Amino acid sequence: PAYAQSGPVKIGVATSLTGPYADLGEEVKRAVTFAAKEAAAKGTLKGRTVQYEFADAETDPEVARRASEKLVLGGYKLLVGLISSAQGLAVGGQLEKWDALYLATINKSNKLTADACNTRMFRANHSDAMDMAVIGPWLKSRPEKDWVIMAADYAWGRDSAEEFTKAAKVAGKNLKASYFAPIGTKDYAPHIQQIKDQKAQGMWVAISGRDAINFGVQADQFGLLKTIFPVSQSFAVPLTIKGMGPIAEGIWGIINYSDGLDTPANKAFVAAWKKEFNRDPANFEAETYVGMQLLFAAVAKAGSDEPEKVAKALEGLSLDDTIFGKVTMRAQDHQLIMPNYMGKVGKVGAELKPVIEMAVDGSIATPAPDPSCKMK
Amino acid sequence: MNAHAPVLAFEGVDAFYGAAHILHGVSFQVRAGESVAILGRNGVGKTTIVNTLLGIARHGAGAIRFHDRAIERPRPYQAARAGIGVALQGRKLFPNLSVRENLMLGAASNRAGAWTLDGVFDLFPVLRERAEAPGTALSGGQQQMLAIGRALMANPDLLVLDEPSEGLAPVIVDELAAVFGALNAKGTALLLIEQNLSLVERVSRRFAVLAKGRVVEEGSLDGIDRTSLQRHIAI
Amino acid sequence: MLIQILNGLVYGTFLFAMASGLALMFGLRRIVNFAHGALYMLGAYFGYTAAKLAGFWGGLLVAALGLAVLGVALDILVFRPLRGRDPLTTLLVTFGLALISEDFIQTFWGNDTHSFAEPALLSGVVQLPGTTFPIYRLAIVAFGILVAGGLAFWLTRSKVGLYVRAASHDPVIAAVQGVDTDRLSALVVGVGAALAGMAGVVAAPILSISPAMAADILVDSFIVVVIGGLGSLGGAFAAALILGQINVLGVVFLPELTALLPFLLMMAVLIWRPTGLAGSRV
Amino acid sequence: MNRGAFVKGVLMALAAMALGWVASKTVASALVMTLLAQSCFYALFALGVGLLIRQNGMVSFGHAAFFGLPGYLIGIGLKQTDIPIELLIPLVVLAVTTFAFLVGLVFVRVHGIAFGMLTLAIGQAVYEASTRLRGLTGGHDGLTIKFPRELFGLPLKTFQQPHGMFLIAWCVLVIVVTLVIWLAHSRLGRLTEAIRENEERAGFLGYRTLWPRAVIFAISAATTAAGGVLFALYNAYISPETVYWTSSGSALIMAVLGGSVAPWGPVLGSMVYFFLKEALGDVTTHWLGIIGISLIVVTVSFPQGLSGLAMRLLGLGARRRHADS
Amino acid sequence: MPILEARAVSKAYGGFLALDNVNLTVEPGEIRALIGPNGAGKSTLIDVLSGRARGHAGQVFFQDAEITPLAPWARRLKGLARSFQKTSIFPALSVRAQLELAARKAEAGGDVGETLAEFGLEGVAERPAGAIGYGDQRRLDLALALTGRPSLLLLDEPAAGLSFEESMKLAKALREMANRRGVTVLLVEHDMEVVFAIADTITVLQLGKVLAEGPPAQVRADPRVVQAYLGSAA
Ligand SMILES: Nc1ncnc2c1ncn2[C@@H]1O[C@H](COP(=O)(O)OP(=O)(O)OP(=O)(O)O)[C@@H](O)[C@H]1O
Ligand SMILES: Nc1ncnc2c1ncn2[C@@H]1O[C@H](COP(=O)(O)OP(=O)(O)OP(=O)(O)O)[C@@H](O)[C@H]1O
Ligand SMILES: [Mg+2]
Ligand SMILES: [Mg+2]
Repeated sequence: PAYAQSGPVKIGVATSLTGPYADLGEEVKRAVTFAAKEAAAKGTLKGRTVQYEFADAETDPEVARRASEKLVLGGYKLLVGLISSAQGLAVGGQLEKWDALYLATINKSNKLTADACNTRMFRANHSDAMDMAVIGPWLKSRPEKDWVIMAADYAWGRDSAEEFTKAAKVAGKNLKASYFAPIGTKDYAPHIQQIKDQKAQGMWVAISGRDAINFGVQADQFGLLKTIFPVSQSFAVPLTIKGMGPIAEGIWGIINYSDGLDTPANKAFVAAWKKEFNRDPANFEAETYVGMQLLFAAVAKAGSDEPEKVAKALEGLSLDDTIFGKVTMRAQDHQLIMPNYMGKVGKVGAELKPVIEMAVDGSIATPAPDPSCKMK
Repeated sequence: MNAHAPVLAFEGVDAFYGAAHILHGVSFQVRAGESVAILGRNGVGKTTIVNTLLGIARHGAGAIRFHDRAIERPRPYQAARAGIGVALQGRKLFPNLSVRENLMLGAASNRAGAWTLDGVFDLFPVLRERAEAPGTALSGGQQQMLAIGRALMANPDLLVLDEPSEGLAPVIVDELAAVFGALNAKGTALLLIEQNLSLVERVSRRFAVLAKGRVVEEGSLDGIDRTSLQRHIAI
Repeated sequence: MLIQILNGLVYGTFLFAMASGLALMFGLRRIVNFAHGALYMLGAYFGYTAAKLAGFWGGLLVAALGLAVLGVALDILVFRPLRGRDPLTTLLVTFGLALISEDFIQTFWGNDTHSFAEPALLSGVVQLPGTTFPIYRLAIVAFGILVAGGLAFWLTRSKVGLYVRAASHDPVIAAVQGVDTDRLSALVVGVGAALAGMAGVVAAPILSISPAMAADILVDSFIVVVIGGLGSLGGAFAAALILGQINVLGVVFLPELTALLPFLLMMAVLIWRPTGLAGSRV
Repeated sequence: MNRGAFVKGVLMALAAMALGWVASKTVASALVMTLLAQSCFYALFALGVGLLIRQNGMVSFGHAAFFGLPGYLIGIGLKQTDIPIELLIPLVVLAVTTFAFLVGLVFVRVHGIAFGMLTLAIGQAVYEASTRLRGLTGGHDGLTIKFPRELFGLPLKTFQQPHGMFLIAWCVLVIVVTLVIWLAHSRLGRLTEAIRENEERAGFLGYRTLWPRAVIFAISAATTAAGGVLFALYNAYISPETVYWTSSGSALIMAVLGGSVAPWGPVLGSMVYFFLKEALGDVTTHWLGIIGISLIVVTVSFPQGLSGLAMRLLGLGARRRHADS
Repeated sequence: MPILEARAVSKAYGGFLALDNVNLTVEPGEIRALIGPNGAGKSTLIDVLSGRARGHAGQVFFQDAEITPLAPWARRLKGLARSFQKTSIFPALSVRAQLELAARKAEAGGDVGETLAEFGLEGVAERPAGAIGYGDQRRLDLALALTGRPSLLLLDEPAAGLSFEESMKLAKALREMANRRGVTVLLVEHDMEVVFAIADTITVLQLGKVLAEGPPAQVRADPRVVQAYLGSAA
């Protein structure tokens, strides 16, 4: 276009540099720097360089809002990196006022692409609804009859439990009981004891982060993991697997990404990543990386880094050969259509990793847009 | 023990609370087996003498000698271990300790001697009766007995008593006079700060009058009558 | 249900082990130690690193010794100079120390969550009527009771205990009686810190370790100590056991309220007895 | 307080407001303005906490409840009722104040750290409610407050742009600080100070000791709630983290940093803390440790807090007259 | 008609009966001394009369109205004030500020400057009360009770810790108040010089019971009182 800009494309990375989510913040940092470097090398941005600035969003939505505002006022109007969905939502409401854009790569709450959706907010990672979409087909194939649910007692845990309950009904399973434990629960013994008493064969676990590790370790000490078949939403992800150690082996779960994905793009990505960081990419790293690719592609397509134009360009944007294969940013609700997976923790070489056992195509894995999303 | 060696000597001592200069060149001596009374109106600095000795008030110029050794930077527990037993003004008991424990604490300086728990209980039988009660569930006078008893438990060479008769029934004051006399006789030095002159007369032989932080009068109590003593103090 | 009562006992004794150091320090120094969680965390990390070389028991020993040294230093360098200052000052200073140690941990051990295996000797389960129970949890009960018994014996039967209680009320007057309160408080803060550190290691096989663990236990420790009556170890023990049972009962019967139950119990106790269960004497 | 002092106070307040107006006109940077505006919210928050410390000698670990409740109540009120916002805001502040007063009547019987824990319990109860009543509060996702386009005759934008909000928040802050100073010199102020020192004796002098303390608790909650209202207006969003205990903790730090020598101490403390943290967050991820060190250095070297230091530097020496006799 | 009356008052601490069915009647304008061995229950009686002690049996009347259920502040507003054996002041407030506070609730206003002068506290008026000497604190305690001339004063060992001269000054001041303003005084005191100098009537308590009551000369001569309490001070 005539007024094609020059100068660097400015990306504001508001993420958790300190506090309990700082490990995820590290992942964001790695993914953003990696993607930027790659884009520069490949010339994705047609000669423009990428400049990114970090700001600490801690764990608090209010701090996230403040950090993002600061980035925006400093000219970094393309935002990425927030960890909790609440942070994403807090920032989402301000985007228009700030004339900024936010691309979520970690926030999973359906709300972002449902009633809170807006023209300036996009999601390039798997939403909770996408995770749950995998469960139904998979559950039918399982022999276990009696199930229990163990979930974290907050929005995500409750939603996950609800979805699982529905899926179990459809699959003709018998759900014996649901247990909820507050975030930060230290002693899961009373829950574990109750689960044992139910004598179910399968257990749906919707606990994340440190709580997941504690629950896993304690359940193992009580011998629970030997007598029940545990499946999880984000209970067995690389971070928690590392924390739990050998007991994680054999736990089933939804897998948003695995470094074993059999696409050419992924093989190249994993190799380059290992070379750069001397470790395997984790799920949020991969998703953030894809998100950054999309963002850069949109800037290139718009020929501008003005948020409004980039947002327009993002709508309906498809990338053909990402590590997930073909992905498309759905215009109706700004959710990226991508495949999702199911599998279990297994040994790959000497290492424990989620290993994909079942892949669900993006068309099935990405449920239809939520009717409550009205773009404005 | 040499009856004439001073157990405690203040030599031109200045003392402060923060920046407030309270004692100005205070000097006096207490010998073994002797009781010296410090007299004076309220607020002249009597208690400050005790606090300086213990290191609670800041010690400026001058020297404090105990058993002929200068105490440079007095620390409360060192004073106690060196043989100074104190019954503080206002009693300062431990409400969270029983009467018995309050007394046992008095023995924390680990000095052997004649005073034991039983000895104190014999002196103040009411304390034995209420031995397991918290230290402050006692009447005011009983608390005073406990404070004195606690100071005795240290088996001190020098017993410092800051207004020990405060709040005590006259009969008990009579008993105290006898006890202090007996202590003196056994060689314990006594520094007695008192408003109750009848007790002073019965216990001490020498006195020093303090006014505005200075010793303004010193002398023997022999042959001084009550009114002239009162006049000395009132200056 | 009996098993659940046992679970409550495990949690209760664990709470006590965690909070005992706090009660002890408050008892002697009247210090509201916001760095208590940090001591617990440092103990866990020291232990974690040492355990890689010397096993669980080595880790426990290193944590105890390391924290004891740290505690003594804390007393000499921080608490002693602040003696006589507004309690809010110490509160803030200890809070500052907590922030610093969190940063320290993040810098040297990173943000990851680690787990810490129980010693082989105590791993596995015992068969109880109708179910199995992890041996390690019984060991926690033993540890909690050992700490409680040891402290009770120390504080009520030994002279040091008497001195501690006296100095807790008024250090200057205690010193006048011949108690070297400086050494005493260094000792007590050292012991308190060592207990916190050991608790960190003992808890680690159940609660993974991470830089957030300090904040996690801080509030719980304060609840235990406040319900018990500040500075009272007996009260803290009773409070911890009650909280342990309440936790189990809550999970089983009132799952909606489990997170609030400790607070509700605390409110009830404090409104009934403003100084806590054993508080009348302080 | 005599008339001269009263007039002087009013004049100083007016001057301070004028200063704020000039600042909002001359400082172009939106970044500076937004930070200033936000620091005003926290200044009000900390002012409430500091007031409680100064007058009642009570340390609250749960004031975040009073900071966050207004946002929730306004958000819910706007969604569920037709009460106009101009009425809703005062109603909400009144509700929070009344709630604090009633709670205070029970809580102020408890002293020291135990009182702090009771307030913590209230704070956590509000936190739990905000996460559990998802229908009303949005749970962990937070609540977006849908303000009408116009409030108090001003466009909503005025409240949500840095420059506009700064001026509003600054004026509110100045007014509240003036009131707090006036309170400290009022009868109630002097009485509660005495009760703080020796509650029993105050009773024997003929004073009831319970309700004055509860009134102070309520006033302190109202002060904090004023900050909460501004916070809600500016952000149009509130989440449970705002009422979490760590938020109370930060306010307490601000209040103590500022010191209680002067009633306005917490304002200074919060501004310094807020800007220090902002500045550090930019240069290092070690801000935690640096804040910790600064906290220690300041509290240890300035026993009377930053306000004590400021008064010393300004030669105001409030407590000097005690020292020289 | 008595200004103060205690009817069959008993008070127990745990299992220990500190007051055992005590009856006491005080006439307006008199100075009544309450003496007795340590632990006899004198302070406890003052506590019951002033409303500090709770959970006792019996009734207390003041100016013909029953005040048993009233809290201390309500009694003070009726004109019943007290001082404390263990000084009870406001350590961080200046001496002047706390006297002002006392004056504000006092029925007769009470001029703070006058009070300061009367109790020799001018020199320390601006200092926080925690940093003045013990004797000053005792006088401040007394001044807090006396501010505004309440109609009944309950004084728990007001002369304790005062020098002889000060004690006598205090005795004189009390006598004057009783004579000129009709203030009634009930005082507990171990300083017999003060007691015998000013008391109109003396009540002797022992082990929570009234042992003797009467004019000073009579009490002084009572062999039971001498044996239990007075000793050489008789
Ligand atoms: N809080 C308490 N708990 C238990 N016992 C108490 C308490 N207060 C006082 N007592 C006991 O009650 C009795 C009466 O005490 P009280 O203080 O009334 O005596 P008193 O006559 O004032 O004595 P004194 O002249 O020594 O002050 C004493 O034996 C005392 O030990
Ligand atoms: N902690 C303190 N800080 C500052 N000044 C003090 C302090 N304690 C006492 N003073 C002052 O020091 C002076 C001497 O006090 P001190 O207590 O030594 O007097 P005293 O002779 O013992 O009087 P009393 O007979 O009343 O006990 C007094 O003027 C008093 O106001
Ligand atoms: Mg004195
Ligand atoms: Mg008495």
